[in-house]
Amino acid sequence: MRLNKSNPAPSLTKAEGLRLLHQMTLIRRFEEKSAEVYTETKIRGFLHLCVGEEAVAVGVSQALQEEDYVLSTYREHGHALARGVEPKSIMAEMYGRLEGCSRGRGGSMHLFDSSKNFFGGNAIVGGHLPLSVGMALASKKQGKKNVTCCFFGEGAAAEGEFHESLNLAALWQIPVLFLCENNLYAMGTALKFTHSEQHLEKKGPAYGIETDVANGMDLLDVMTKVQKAVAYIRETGKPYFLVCYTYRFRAHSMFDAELYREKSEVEEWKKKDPIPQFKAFLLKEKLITEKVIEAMEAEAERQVQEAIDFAENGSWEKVEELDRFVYSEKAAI
Amino acid sequence: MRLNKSNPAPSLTKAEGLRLLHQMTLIRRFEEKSAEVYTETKIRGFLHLCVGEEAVAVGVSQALQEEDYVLSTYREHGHALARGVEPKSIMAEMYGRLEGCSRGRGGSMHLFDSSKNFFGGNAIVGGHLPLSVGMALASKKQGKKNVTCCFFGEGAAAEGEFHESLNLAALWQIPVLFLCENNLYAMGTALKFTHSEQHLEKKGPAYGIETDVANGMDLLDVMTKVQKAVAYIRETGKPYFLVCYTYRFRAHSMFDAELYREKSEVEEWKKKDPIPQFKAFLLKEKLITEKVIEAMEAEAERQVQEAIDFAENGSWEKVEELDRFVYSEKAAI
Amino acid sequence: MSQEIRLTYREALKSAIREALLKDEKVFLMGEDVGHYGGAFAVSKGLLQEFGPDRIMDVPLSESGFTGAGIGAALAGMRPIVEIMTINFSLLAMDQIFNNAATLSHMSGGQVNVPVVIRMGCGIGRQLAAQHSHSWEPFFAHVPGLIVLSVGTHEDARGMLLSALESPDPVILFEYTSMLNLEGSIPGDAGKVDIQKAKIRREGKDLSLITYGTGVYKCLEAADLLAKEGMDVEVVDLRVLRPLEEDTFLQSVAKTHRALIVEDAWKSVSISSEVSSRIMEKAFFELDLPVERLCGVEVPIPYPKHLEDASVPQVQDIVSRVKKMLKP
Amino acid sequence: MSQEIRLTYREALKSAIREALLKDEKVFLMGEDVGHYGGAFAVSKGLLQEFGPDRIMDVPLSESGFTGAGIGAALAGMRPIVEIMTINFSLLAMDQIFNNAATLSHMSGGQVNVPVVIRMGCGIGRQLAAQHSHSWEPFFAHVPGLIVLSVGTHEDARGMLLSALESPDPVILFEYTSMLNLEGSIPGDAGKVDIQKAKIRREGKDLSLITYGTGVYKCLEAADLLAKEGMDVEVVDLRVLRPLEEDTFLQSVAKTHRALIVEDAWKSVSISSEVSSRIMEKAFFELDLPVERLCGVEVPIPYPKHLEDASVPQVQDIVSRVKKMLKP
Ligand SMILES: Cc1ncc(C[n+]2csc(CCOP(=O)(O)OP(=O)(O)O)c2C)c(N)n1
Ligand SMILES: Cc1ncc(C[n+]2csc(CCOP(=O)(O)OP(=O)(O)O)c2C)c(N)n1
Ligand SMILES: [Mg+2]
Ligand SMILES: [Mg+2]
Repeated sequence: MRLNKSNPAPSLTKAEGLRLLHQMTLIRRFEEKSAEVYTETKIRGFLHLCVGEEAVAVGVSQALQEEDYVLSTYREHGHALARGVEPKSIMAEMYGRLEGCSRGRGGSMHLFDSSKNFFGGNAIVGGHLPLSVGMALASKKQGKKNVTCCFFGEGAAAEGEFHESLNLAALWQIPVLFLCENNLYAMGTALKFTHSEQHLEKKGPAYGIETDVANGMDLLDVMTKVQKAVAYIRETGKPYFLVCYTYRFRAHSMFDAELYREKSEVEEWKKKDPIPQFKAFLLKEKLITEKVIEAMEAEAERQVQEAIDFAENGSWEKVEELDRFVYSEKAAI
Repeated sequence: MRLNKSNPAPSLTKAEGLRLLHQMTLIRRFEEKSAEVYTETKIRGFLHLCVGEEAVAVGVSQALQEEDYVLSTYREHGHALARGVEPKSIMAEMYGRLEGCSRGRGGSMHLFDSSKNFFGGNAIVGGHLPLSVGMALASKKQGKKNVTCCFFGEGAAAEGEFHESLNLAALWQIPVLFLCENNLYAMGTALKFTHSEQHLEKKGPAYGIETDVANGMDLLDVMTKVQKAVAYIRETGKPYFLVCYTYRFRAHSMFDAELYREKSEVEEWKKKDPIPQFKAFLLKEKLITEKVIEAMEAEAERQVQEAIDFAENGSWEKVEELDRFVYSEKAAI
Repeated sequence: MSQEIRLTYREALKSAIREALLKDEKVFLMGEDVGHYGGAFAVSKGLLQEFGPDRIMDVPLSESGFTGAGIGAALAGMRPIVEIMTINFSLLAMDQIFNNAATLSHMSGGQVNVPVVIRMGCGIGRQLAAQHSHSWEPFFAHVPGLIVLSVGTHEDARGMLLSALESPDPVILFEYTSMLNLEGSIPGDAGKVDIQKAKIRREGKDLSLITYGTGVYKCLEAADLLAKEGMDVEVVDLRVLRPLEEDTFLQSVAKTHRALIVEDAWKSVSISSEVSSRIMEKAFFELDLPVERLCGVEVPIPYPKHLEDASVPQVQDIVSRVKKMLKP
Repeated sequence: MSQEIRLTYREALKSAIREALLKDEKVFLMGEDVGHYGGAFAVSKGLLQEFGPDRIMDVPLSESGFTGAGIGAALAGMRPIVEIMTINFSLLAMDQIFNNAATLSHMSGGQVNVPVVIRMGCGIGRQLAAQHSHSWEPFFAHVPGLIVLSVGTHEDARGMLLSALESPDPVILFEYTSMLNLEGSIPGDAGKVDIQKAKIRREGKDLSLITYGTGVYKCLEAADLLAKEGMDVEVVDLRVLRPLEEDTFLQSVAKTHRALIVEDAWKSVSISSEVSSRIMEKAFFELDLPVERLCGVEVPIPYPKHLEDASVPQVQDIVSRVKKMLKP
């Protein structure tokens, strides 16, 4: 993918366009399937879906490289998939199987894959922001050139950890991307009840942090803004705050009656669904054909089914192993 | 005291000028004496003096009324004295005597006087900010018209509680004055190591909070700015953030070798000492005479000595009473 | 005594909140999602509509801030009920609860008091994994200045909040989310309960099962099973974890001469450690057997059902352990 | 074994930090006022000048933020020593320590580990009043995933940090500020110590004094006084509060048949509760007397010296209690 200088939107090849659409589609199908098997009680606990927010996960990931670190929340299937964590190992994790990426011990909220530098799956709102600061600090100390990308919601930005983390990152001048997915709700609490200043992008400058806003329903806009952000971080070694405006189409979790918003509001946002939007763009630009789309969708479907089969056939950790990993099995260092 | 509309500086009567100078002088003498008796081990534990910062304590208090609430830090002798807490009862508290304002149980860091609506003396940095928000919230709910004034240092503004408290206060539109005494150091950590954005006044707007700055070494400027702030709060019921730039002339506490700043820096700031400055102003404006000053200083001296005598002759809580007040002795409500 | 009514634990909790709001206009409920969402666990569903946003306050994610605000409002004469969505998030508010709520009265020489009630959803068993399955009751039980209550029955779900709201001191109220849908019977006119004493939930003579929270119904169930096999165990519900009331369990042990303490929390430095050491100190010569403890396995709770189940005492574990103790 | 040297507890702590910094460039120290101020208690004085600001990092007041950053840096391969100025402020970092440091290894199925060392100044006795005199060791000792060490002697002040830095898991290190100026003797080549076992600090046959932290020297002093009166007590320094090593104290009790546990922390739900209940469970039939506990009075610590002294066990209190136990 190249950034077209005169036009801020990235210009895509056919292969890139397909890959991006495929990623978003895979996430969507993967999550819809998860919800389905949840109702069959194959997945339990909390399940938070990002349906509607796929453009952020996919858009951000394009600018990241293998050695970059990624940390996320409990709503992280999309981030993990876009990061390249295997659908099979994620689904097995949600099934609680030994073959899951966290050996089944974490479940939906705690996807970890250190081979992909994907560090959770963190379920205390705001709790991973300080971790991301520490990881970026380590990179600086080690002379590594990688970026740490920390996803969190607009609700998390009200926690004290947001304030402390942004301040530390700016003081220490470390390469971290604070990626706020502003989907307008923290569970059932609307942005206006969460933040006295609803333009979250006004918060970055209060720490002297470079800040920008992206339309999280528009893959190309996310890609452009993240590209810019990551380029800035790599060049200066300094933090960056990027707010992506987005929306979740589904409930907060599987326990949510959605009393706090109007159906019509959801319907309005669905019109901005990033997947059909991007599909239309590719078709218009003749970067894709209906036939290719069909094949890609079938492939996504197949991958999801493969993940389900893998999870279904997974094994259980032995009860005798219950207390493993309380302390590390790595040798003393 | 009247606010002169065309000129932002308040115009003072002789009596007012004397009273203000007396308050600052009393605080100064009281603290110097405290340090003295501390070296005689009559006072123990931590002792944090505000020498150099008197104009803030005195200036702020002028705008407050009896029914307003005041909360402060461990560096609160000045705030307590300016609030009208008896010098005797403060000194006795620091001596640990039963006659102290907190029955001797709190010591220097925990001066409480509910008859003056003075709610500590709080020693966890930033920990009283949420309390102040709650007190102001109560006032709003009760339809009271009082203001809650919360003093804290610039170091405290780095804590998550600062962020959460300002956000809550702005969301709830409650009458609280966040009064930041920016004395450039948090213990031995200079402002530049504490805040990535050293202009703390840039933080208020990030919460949509009305914000201003005062010269904390200039009593008249503090009075003007606080007057304005409190008028705004009383009128709108909304919070306000006021940063007073000031300096402590003495060590952070009695355990501080002051390795972190140059003597010359301290000397520079001493030239801005608010007490001689205000004295000179009063003399220049012919609002006071040397003779009146002399008498006032003698009176301050006498008050301090009276406080010492009172404390020296105070009594000790009986050891058998050790576990009183763990639970309230007030009847169930 | 009026007729028994049947209701869920959730309904009992909710009816108490509602009654408190109706009775005293100084009472208000604040917490994340207590309003528009209807409460994370639907305990406060409908209350926003009934009482309006000044009495049912949704707050931003800022546990330290809003818990501290609740404490401050209590200082200034209000009667706040603060809901911390679950005990897992209470760590973020620990400083406010321990350094402020618990100390202000003492530190001020008795000038101020802090009549705040802080409710938290507790317990494990819903496959929420390590960060959402903590049982941190022991922390709160350690700290003087707090009154710490554990809601183990429908009776207490109905009554403890009402009693807590009469205390001049800060009360921590543990509610157990796994019990919310559980039906139970209480008298139709049930109301306030004694919040100073433990309670014998079942009389027995062979052994004392001492527990609290979700342990209560588990122990009662175990006791029923044991009864069928001729073992007659007594079930003591501690209820008040601080100040821990010891007379009730000491008397029980003096009668049965054997005790097993059952708790979901991790074993080390727990409520059961305290109960065991009190028995050591004050009923040692009554004991026919050493006191035993059946607690949570010391592991961050894993997600899969079979491992989660293995992490905390189940009814069958209680039965087996009691049998082993009674028939060595 | 090399010659003994005399040094203060502070010097011992400092020399360990210095050695660690010299030995491993992944090690760095971060905390409030560790640099320019010279350390709140002068433990790190001069280190900024020697090692520079990248190794000795002053941080803003933001306990949750910088402790979490230390955990994150450990995740990413560094070897941070985080200093939380005093244990009183650790409540603000509890979420990071308990929900992150202690759970990440388990939650990720063993993929990551958190080699961070978190040091805190602890203890009471300097008239700092309620908010600055907490003894919250019991909280940390409750939480699996952590290694929790209490520095009760000069030997451990020198060695525990060095050993902690070899652990792949998060270590909490409690240092006692009232002991900083205390002189003691250690071998000139003293270094790492065993951080898995408790230690008998004095042999005796009549009674076991089990303690940790500031209790160690207090108990040794009491033992000396008791020896003069013909009572021969053994002093067990627990040292490792989690995972609590029990063999040492169980063996001691098996020898002396009597135990008194001494602790500054409040009594309920404390380390001594745990020790007492372990003895109940595993050495009951060895006991000639019920185990007793001498702990902090359950009160937010008051400022005046006479009340503060009355709040925690003093040497004389230990002596009297032992006498009462031995000569009933
Ligand atoms: C500290 C903490 N408080 C409360 C919760 C319960 N909770 C889980 S998700 C959530 C809302 C978070 O909203 P936001 O940060 O906007 O992320 P989103 O879910 O919208 O992606 C809440 C309140 C939690 N997990 N952690
Ligand atoms: C939460 C917390 N962390 C650390 C401390 C130790 N400490 C006491 S005062 C202080 C500096 C505070 O600086 P600032 O807020 O600027 O107030 P100042 O002392 O300058 O008036 C520190 C670090 C504390 N009391 N509370
Ligand atoms: Mg959101
Ligand atoms: Mg300061």
